[in-house]
Amino acid sequence: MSQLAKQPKLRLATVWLAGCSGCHMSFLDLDEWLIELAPRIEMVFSPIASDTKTYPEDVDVALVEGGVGNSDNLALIHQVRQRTRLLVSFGDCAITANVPGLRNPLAGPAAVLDRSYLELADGSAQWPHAPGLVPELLERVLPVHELVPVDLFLPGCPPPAERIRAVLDALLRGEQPLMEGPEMIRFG
Amino acid sequence: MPVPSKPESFMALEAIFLRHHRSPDSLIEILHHSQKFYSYLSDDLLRHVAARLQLPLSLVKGTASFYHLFRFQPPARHRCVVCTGTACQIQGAPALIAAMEEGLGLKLGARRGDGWASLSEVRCLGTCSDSPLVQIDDSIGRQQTVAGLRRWLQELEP
Amino acid sequence: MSGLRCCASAGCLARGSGALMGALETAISRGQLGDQIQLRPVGCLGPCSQGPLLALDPDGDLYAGVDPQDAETLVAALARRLHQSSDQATPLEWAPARGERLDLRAPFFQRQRRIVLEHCGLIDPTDLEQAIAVGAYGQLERVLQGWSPEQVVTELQRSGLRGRGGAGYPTGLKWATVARMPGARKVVVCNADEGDPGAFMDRAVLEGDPHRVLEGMVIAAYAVGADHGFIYIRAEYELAIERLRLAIEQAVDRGRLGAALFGTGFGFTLELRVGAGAYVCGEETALIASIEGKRGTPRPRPPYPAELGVGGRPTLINNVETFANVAPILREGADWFAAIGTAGSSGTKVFSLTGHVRRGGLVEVPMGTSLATVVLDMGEGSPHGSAVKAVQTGGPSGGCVPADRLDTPLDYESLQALGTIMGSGGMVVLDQSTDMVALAAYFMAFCREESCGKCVPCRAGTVQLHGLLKKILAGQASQADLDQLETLGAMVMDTSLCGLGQSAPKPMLSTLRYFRGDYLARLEAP
Amino acid sequence: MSVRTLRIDGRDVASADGATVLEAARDAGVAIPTLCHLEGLSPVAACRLCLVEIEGSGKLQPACITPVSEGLVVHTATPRLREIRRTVIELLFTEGNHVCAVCVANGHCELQDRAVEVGMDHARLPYRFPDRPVDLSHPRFGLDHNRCILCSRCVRVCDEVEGAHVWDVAWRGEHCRIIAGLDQPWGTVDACTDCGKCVMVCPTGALFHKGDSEGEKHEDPSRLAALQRARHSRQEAP
Repeated sequence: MSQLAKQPKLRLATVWLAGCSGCHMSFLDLDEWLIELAPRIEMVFSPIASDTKTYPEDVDVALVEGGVGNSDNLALIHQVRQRTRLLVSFGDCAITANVPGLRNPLAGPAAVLDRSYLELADGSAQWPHAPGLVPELLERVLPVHELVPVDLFLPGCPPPAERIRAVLDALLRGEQPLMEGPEMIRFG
Repeated sequence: MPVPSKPESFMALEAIFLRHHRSPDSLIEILHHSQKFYSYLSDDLLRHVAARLQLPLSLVKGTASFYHLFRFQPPARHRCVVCTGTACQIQGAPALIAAMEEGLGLKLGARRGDGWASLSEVRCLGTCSDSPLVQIDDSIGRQQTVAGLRRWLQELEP
Repeated sequence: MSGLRCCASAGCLARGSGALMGALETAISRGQLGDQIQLRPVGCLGPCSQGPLLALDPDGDLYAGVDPQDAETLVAALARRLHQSSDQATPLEWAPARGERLDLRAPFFQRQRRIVLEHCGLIDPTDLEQAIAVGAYGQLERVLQGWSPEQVVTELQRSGLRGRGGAGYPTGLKWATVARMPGARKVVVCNADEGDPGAFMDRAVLEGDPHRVLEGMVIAAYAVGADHGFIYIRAEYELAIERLRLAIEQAVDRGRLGAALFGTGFGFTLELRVGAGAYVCGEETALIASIEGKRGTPRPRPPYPAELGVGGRPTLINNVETFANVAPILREGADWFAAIGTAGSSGTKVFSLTGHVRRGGLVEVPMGTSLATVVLDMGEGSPHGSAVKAVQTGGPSGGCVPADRLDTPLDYESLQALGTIMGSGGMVVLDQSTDMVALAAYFMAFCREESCGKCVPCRAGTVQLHGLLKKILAGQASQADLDQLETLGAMVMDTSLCGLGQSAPKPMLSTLRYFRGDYLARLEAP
Repeated sequence: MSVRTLRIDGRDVASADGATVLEAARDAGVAIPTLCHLEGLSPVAACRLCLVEIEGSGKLQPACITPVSEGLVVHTATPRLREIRRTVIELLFTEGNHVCAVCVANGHCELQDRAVEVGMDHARLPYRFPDRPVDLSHPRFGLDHNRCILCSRCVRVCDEVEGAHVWDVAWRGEHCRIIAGLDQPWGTVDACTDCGKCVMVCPTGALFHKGDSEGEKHEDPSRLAALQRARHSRQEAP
């Protein structure tokens, strides 16, 4: 085995910002390879594989799904950046704002909130308002790299499981994944 | 559905069409006259011009909309313009724009819904020695101060 | 006999020269002095920042800022002198209550050499007879009656005249190229779409001496074998348009335009085309499209207008000032012209001197005159005790010359070496109060707005560049943003389809070159 | 027809006089990316993707309109050109709202393909998120301005091939927009023959068949050239 085997396990995190969780589902589509992966990593933070609520220190690799759409996302992404060696923008929402970003041309969150909570409400139409509990929407949903430096971009909506595997494989070998060609960088 | 053009209502243009032999290359000249006679380029007017010059509608609108000076809605009663030529820009145009926006309650490039006033910029009136310049309707304000502009705007007829 | 010449160009009219002329006229007719005092509206007299300007003949004095209320006393003083003495050289005993008599020994006047503007300010631009009296159409007549077209082209080539619209392409070479093209139906176009903000040289020439430009065009048509022409002028120049229309009518009536000129077989017709607010139409191929009644979008060159121009015909396009140089070159000879200015840039150049300068206006100086001479001596530097920080030339396609480089001579190559261009002649003086980053953002906003939208780098690139500049202005940019600004700027220059996009980043890159500190000071702390 | 010999990326290429550098390169198997270009339509050289370096020329030249000439030495894929192409694609992606995941053309989009070719794994420039409309007034087709890259193929095919000139480009600069008729709903334009050629030549999902869902637009713009050839040969036949 490679150097990594001698070293402590790779401390991996997956982060879910403004996205549909489809990228995480695609991660789960790795099926039996996940079993191969398990002994080689330590999953230190993840909405699907960890109960930890606080993003830990000293993370090797973070797969960040989703754009930055609300105040919680914003706080978390800065924390992730500070505490992570290799930050991967994981999927189109993290890289382009993608579907969550469809609200961006509407100039502010009011139009979205009106539509969702007032116009389409079945009853008791009102904006959600619970400071400290319900995070405030930002003016725009932004790609991660417009806010913090990103080390690797893993496009796709969602990125196919094979693409995710190719990236993780390379990272586990201590190599820089080769991000080129339709198999690796096609959006959508 | 397209409204049939009403040639009788655009008779003033006939002499202009004739002078230019209804040639397609006279389109911009024709549009100038159209706007002069009828104050703006309505869809009916553009349809009429297209028919008389035998040009596609999209070409006529595409051409007209390329040029800043053509209007597609009636001009506002008070047309407020700030010159943003270089000489004006470095000698106070930004402050004049701010004063205009505040005094008129309009953003640059906007026209009030009721047609009372519009606010726009022009890239150099060519009399830079008097910068900064503003123009309200047919009057030019030379070496315009913000205070003077505020007074001027207050005096505009409602 | 006394003469009063009152500037009737747009600048002085805006400063009340119309009222002044009215008051003078009233005073003259009340005194029944109409046959002794000749009052003429004339073109630009120079120091526009002091208008309205009034010149007195035969004294040659120039008065600035004269109030209409002074008309009575002026006319009375003239009448007194006319009665008292037959010697009109006696100094006039009069001083305006407001305004002043300008000292013509000042560098502003002394350092000028007026060739293009030689008759501007002397003649009534609405009176063809006055133009003819000072020689208008004389060179056309001489050429038509004794010169071959080749001789005219050769003379122009020998003169070393270069295009005054900005790029400085050799005029004679351009004429020779069009002359060589096959076909009898060629076109001559005068580009009067003076779009650079802060530039008004062409406006002044057209308002002050329109026949000079027409004569240049007809001579060019004869030289290249054209039978039809267009003057494309920006719509904002209402007075110039009015004067040109009148001048064309007069020239047709007097047989200076039309068929069989001066009894020869050569004829030339001319149409005026008024733009509709599009800076990009100053670009030759866009200008052609606009003359043809289309969207003013440029197309790739080649083919050049000389091969494929208006209506598919070989077309010669020159700027107003270029055409205005033609008659004097033929009158005085190519050698005379080539001896003025520098070896590579012959003749004179008209500049509109504006911005933070004490004495602004229209100046014509020999090529090679230093910027310092124009800005510091003639313009007398910046007012209010401030010092000159830089001089902007070439408008949105040009750049800045910093104060420590003002010894640079005004010629095409020297300015290019500094990262700017001669341009059409706009010269905006910037004092220490000027924020160079804001100025760069201003020019980028201009290009963003004036981009025709056809090619991607200019349409979308100027928007991104403007966004980056705004980010820097807001103090939110990092060193990475500054790097991106420079990389993207270079890309837009390299890849845009026409001159607008290819030069749009120039003002910004120029300020980065000389005032990088202004940018760095605004970056976020890393 | 005489033949011209030129060098493209170090290979000697023979090409018919009058051909463009783009044609010569493609015949020789050298791929130069394009977007606004389409065989069968007049070239406009607007997207700038096909810019190439020509030795002895200080300026980059668009391959789609540069004619071949004897001894021409062309470089089509230098690092400088690669960087330019990626930036052009990034400018296009950030200028509109290109959401591949929900686009009818996903998987069959020339813009998406070019993005892969130029190696765009993310846009280094900020997205602008413009507010652009969608026109669904035509009974059979739709126009989503969010996905339009202003290549003007639709304008040209409608004018040059169909002869209807329903489309044109209006306004200017960043405000440029494809318009139908007098900037009216497409479905209300009498001149439209419903032929669908504009949909066929559109390189993205901007023009589409109504009812097509994500990834269901499978047009083949190169059919236009075949159509042109077929018409041409019929006209020439006795």
